[in-house]
Amino acid sequence: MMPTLFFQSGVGLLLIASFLALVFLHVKQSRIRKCFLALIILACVLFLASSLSVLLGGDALAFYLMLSGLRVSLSIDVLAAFFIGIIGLVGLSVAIYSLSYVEHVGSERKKNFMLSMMAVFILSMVLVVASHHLLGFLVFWELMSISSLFLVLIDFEKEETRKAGIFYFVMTQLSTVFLIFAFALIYNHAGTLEIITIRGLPPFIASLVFVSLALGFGIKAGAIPFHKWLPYAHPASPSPISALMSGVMIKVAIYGIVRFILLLPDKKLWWGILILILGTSSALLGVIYALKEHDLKRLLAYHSIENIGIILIGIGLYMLFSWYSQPAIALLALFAALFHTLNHALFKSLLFLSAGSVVHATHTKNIEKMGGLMKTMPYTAALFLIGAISISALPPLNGFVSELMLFQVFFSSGVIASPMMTLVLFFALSLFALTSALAAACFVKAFGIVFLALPRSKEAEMAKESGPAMILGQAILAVLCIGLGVFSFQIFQQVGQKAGISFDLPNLLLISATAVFIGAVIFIAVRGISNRNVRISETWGCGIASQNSRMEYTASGFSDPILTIFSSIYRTKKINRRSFHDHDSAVFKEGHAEVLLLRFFEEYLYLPVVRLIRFLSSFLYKVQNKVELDPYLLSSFVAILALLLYLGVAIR
Amino acid sequence: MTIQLIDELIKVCMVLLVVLTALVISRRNLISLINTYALHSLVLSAIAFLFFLGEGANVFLYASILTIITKLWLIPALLKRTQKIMKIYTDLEYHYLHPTSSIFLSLFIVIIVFLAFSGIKDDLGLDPFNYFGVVMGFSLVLIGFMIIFSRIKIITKTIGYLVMENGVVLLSFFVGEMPFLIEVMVLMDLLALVAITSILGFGMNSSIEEFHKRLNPFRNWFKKVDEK
Amino acid sequence: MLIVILSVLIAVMLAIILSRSLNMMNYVTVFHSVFVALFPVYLLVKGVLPAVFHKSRYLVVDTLGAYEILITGVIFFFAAIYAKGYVACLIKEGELSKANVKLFYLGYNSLLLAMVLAFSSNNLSVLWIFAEITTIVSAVLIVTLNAKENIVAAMKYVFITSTAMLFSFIGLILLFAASKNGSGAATLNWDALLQASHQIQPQLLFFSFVFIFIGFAAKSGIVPFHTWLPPSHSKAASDVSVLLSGSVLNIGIYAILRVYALVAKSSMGHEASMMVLVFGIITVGIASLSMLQKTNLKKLIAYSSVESMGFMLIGIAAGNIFWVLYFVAAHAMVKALLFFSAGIIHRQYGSMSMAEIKGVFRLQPLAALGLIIGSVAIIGTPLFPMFMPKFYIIASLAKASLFSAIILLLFLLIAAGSFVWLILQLVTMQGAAPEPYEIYPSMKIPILALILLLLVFGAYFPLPLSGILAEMVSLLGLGG
Amino acid sequence: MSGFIAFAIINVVVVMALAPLYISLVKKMKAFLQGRKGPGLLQAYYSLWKLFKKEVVYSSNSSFIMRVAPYISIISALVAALFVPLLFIPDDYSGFGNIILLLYILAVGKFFMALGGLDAGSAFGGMGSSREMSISSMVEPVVIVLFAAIAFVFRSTNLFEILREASHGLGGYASLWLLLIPLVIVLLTETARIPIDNPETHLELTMVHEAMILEQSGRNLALLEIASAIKQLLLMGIIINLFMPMGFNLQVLFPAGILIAFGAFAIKGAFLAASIGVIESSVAKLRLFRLPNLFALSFFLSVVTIMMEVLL
Repeated sequence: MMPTLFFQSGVGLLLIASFLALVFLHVKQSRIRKCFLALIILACVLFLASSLSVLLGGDALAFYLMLSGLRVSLSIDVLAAFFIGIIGLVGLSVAIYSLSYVEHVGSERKKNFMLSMMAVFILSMVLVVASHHLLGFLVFWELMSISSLFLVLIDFEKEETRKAGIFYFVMTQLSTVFLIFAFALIYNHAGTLEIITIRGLPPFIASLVFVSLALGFGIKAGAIPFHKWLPYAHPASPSPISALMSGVMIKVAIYGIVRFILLLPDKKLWWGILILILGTSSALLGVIYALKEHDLKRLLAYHSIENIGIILIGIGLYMLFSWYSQPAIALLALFAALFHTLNHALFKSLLFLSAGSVVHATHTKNIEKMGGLMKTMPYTAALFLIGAISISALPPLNGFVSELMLFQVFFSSGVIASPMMTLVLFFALSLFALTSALAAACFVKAFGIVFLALPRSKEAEMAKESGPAMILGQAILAVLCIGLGVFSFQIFQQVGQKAGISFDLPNLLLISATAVFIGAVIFIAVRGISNRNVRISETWGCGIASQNSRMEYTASGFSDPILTIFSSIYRTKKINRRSFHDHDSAVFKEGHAEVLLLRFFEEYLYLPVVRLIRFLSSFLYKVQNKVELDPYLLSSFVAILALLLYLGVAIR
Repeated sequence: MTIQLIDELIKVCMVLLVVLTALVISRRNLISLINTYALHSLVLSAIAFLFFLGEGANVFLYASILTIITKLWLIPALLKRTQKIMKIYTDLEYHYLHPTSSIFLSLFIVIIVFLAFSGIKDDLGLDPFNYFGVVMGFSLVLIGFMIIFSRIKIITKTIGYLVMENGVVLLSFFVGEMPFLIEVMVLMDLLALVAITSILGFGMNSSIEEFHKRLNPFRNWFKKVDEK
Repeated sequence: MLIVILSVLIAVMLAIILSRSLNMMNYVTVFHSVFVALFPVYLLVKGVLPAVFHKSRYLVVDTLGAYEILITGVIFFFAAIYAKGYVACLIKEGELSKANVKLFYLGYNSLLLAMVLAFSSNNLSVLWIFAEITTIVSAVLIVTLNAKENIVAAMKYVFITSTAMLFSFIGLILLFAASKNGSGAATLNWDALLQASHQIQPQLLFFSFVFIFIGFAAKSGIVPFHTWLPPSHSKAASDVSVLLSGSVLNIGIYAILRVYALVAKSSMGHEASMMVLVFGIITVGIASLSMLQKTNLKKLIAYSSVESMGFMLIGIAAGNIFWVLYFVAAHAMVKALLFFSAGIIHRQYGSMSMAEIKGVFRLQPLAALGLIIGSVAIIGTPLFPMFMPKFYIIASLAKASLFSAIILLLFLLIAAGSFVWLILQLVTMQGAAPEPYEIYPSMKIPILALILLLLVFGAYFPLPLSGILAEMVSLLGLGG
Repeated sequence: MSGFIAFAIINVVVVMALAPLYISLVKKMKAFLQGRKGPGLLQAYYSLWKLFKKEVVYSSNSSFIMRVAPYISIISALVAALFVPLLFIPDDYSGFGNIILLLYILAVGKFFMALGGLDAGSAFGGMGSSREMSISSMVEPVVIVLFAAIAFVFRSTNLFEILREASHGLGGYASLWLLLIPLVIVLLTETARIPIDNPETHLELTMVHEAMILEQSGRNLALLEIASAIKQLLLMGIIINLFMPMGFNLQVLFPAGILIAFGAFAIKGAFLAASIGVIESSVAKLRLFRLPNLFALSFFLSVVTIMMEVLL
């Protein structure tokens, strides 16, 4: 019963923390905030403990919660425990990071409010995952949306934050709408609200449920084309919150997809294809959009889309291979997706946290104004580098392992009986490979421009290394990133024993050890034979005496070749307005030219809907806002006549 | 009197009602409008009385007497008083419909009502005569509605509402008598409604201070006539 | 029992007429509403329902009636407490002349009386008459304010509802005739009709249902008969808006529900539910789109009332009466909270224009909190009482018609968007606003109490309530 | 395990010994075709030695990335060398040989080299890194699909197994010959040769790889040069052992078998290096933005291979 107790006390601690933070909203002492954060940290540790005990011990926890007359059953099985573990881990490091970060957030009220909402946010996510009851799931899901909305709106004074807030809200509610719809269908056909009852659905309904779940969770996860809220909401919120949202919240959506897909009966082939297409397009477009971003946090947000895509690819592959009854490969794909979920949670939180340190130090999010931070912020730089290596899927870090697993799944698509499908999978494979290569390119850019060479602005020059708590928070994640990568072989041996499958993974520990050994030998050898003189000198600049930051390669310059190659994806619109002094357009007066990047999905998917709604609403406003009485009466007169006609026709 | 004769008389009365309604649609002078309404109600009470003669149910007699008291005397008096206070004599403008188009629309209304009610004719057990009455009653309701939204002045609108109400009463005669208590309460309601619309109508045409002076206490309304 | 009640009522009216001080009138009103609120509680606890008042069975309080009376009593009680401070504010600002206060309280108490009587009417025509009377009295309450627009608004209210109500009366006449043709005994007593409903010609039943629906739909602001609602609810004093939105609107839905219960089991039941559904969806759609025009705070809340009414219709059509009834209570509470808070905002800024509401947290923190909690609650956020009825009703609707469920969800999303916009506006708009307006404590009490109630009912669904709701459903014969 | 250690030592030694040789050989071949005499075959060794003996110059802007990049590069190349059996296949190779891992180990080196290019803050380095990463991301899908095709044909993702299978001759795998062209294109790309890049020039418009390592000097430059030479040799080794397995993995007694294999490999390598020289001399460098066409060609051929395998 200890794990259950751990979990429950974690929930209790978070409730207390959020309540106290709300009560002491005006308190100025930073000590009390430390206490709140200590509560959150403790709760996260408890969650981790309970999750680990389930993962290692294997016994699912089950208990329940009374919620406005509902008996919401909570159950922590292995899947839930895995996600709770992720939440606990990221929550822990984010909370540690916040120990010093929170002091930089605006006014006292904002600081305390942020902590309170953070506690609610973590709590709601844990409960969503634990909830084994559809309504409970929905309740906590909404709680998660609302608390994260508040967190996005922390800096509400800024116009863009408000825009981000409303956008985020609409999208997240749209996702809830689809979930409600799906759950309502399940409830109708199964009769009860336990999640497990989903098994009894008739085929058509199952497909409908699947589509609306895919839409609902897809929106929340930020899969393209429903991704637009992500690049708005992430930059707007404080960095620890971005880390939580990107590292954990969108993973909760992934949890939803996995949970329900595992349960849904009568899986169709096209479900898997749909998820695969969603995943591939998100992965590729996400990274391509990320390449052109120069807002550091938005760049990371687009990478979240990319990684969600990768996770979805894994899930799609799982569905495809299990449809073709290849359970071993399917399971490998599922494990790859789940492992990537964990990995992405770790490295993306790490990246967001270090980006937060950077943004805090330089007071800008624009990477074109950064540079040279390696010297002023060495620890942050090193941590960001670890994150960057991990997200670029380079061995021996964890990001590589999960992508490797996916590659292996792709490579074994020859076993599928349908040749067409095999070809499709190979095509998807090539796109996937492109994605991971582009991600590496993008992070070379991000790391290189932000941390290397000369500072590009005064602020970047004055940047200071962040406090020990912030470093510690990131360091936990960084160590995990390395550990999960290097020890992946050993970990998956254990997992494989439990799950009853074997993973054909290379032993990265052995390889890293070899690499270290070779490195040592090389180092000694080079020192032995080479000239040890070192000279520090100016960078060669074709003879220009002193180098300045204007001569450096910029981020736009760096990504330009790739942008040119993919220019068909980035649509641009050229605006050229000119006015003249005379009628014959001969004497030029003034002009305005600009090249706009068309946001494809915004332009063709979101805005038309918004425009339509706005048109309807203003039309209705005009119609309904008359001073006189008569138009109103006329409307009811017409309605009554119509009803009469209906009666005349209907009743015979 | 024989049943046939009574039926014939009722038919005559109904024709009269139609004519009077057409007059209400097209009248512009408020005084004559109110008078036309009074006549309209008189014909209605006559029909009630004829029903009493034909079927012998006392409810019809009471209804007839009540109609005369309230609609021939009380309500027109109230309306005239309002009209005097507000110093409005004509209602010239129309919204959406002009008298001619109103008449055509009325025809259309009658057809639609005829169509709509044909489905329940047998269920209600109506013979053609009663059915005609029901259709006429309902059409009167709709025509009254039409008057409300096509005329501008509040008094005209009120009269339109009263015409509607007359239509309802007419319809109820042909369908079957309501309990008397209900009829009385409906009439009380009608009175209150006319009073309130008159007061509101006054409010729309005067300043707020004057309006509130009249609004409170109520009795002032019936005492003073504005001398301005 | 009838005598006790009548004597209390007469005493109340007399006391109001005779009293000279404002406070006295207010105390009498508070007493009256407490009495009304306790009356159904007494009936429920005693278990004497249905309570028959006369052998004609014109007035019978059954569980449904008692439930509605309870809601009415509670809302009027809060409004009465609020009125003490609010009326004083209005007089101070010169928006209400002192001479009209008596009229205001008289109207207030008559409205309460008419409401109670309407909800205790077993006879449908009696219900019709009391519903009419509530219209007239509400119109008087609306025009007590010193503003010309109020007269126009009241005028719209009176004309649109009364004309529509005449069609209801025609429907009642037809129903009366139908009951005579069907079962032999002509009656408009609802319980008798329900028992005889299977003998009545279904076409005729449906026919009269359609007409009765028109009137009561207008009464509760169903599109296209809703046009009076936004102006009159937004122009009325906030206190009155609470009564209109939280309580008077319920009459329409209540009557529709009763008559729907008659027709639902007949062979025309499907047509009836389809018609109700269509009206419901149109209502929700138009209302939610209208809410997007972000100009006037009270208009927004008023349109949200229209939307909620439409939602109740949808619930009725979907056959989930249990949760519709719960929704009625939840909606009353939330709407009261919103309008109370809006009243304070109105005092502070002297306008309801959303662009002028700046720095509200500094000036009126309680009102801002009330508005935010109200908005969060009304869009159906979990852990607030509107969530569960919304979910279950949508679930039932999805069972009946998938397509309309999707449409409905999208409309609800739009409606929610407007409220979130409101919240954002409240939270974010900062400005050099005037000094905080001094708010009487009596205006704060209802807001605090309602916030507390919402939180309690959101987290806790009392089991006895479930029994009562189930009893009402079986009373209507609309269960499962 | 001891078998593998022996393999590792032998492989690394062979790689270190032969890699610079083929660099010179290609240069020699190109010089020959241009009618020049060209440098001697040992010139690459001399140059490296000289570099080791020169002092290192760091830019004052640079950070430790600049200092570690060469080491990481050489380490990644040497670890990769353990993945590609050149002379024989050991009995126990557990944990090594995964072709995807091989690719990504090489990518680590590239990643750090690109960062090193940005580190000094010079425009050349930035340009080089940018182009290098663009090209490598373009070529990545090609390589992966190419490797997938190979893996698909041989039903394995382990290079040791693949090469063992291939050492029996390609008789059963006719479709594999299609992959020769993509493999050569990848080889040219990864070793920064014409038509993708020009290793000879320091002309800013055309250089890619050289621009990236422009700021490196002394022993660091030497390490980078060795690393890229090793990379070239490894890719050549894959091509050689896949398509020309004669003499590879002989099951003969220890020293003799190895020596024969070494001899065979050296000759085949020389042949391939000469061919690279011929190719480099006979085509013109492509514009950067024309490269996707070239990669599309090799992508197409890989896909055709897979199609043939799947459909036939």
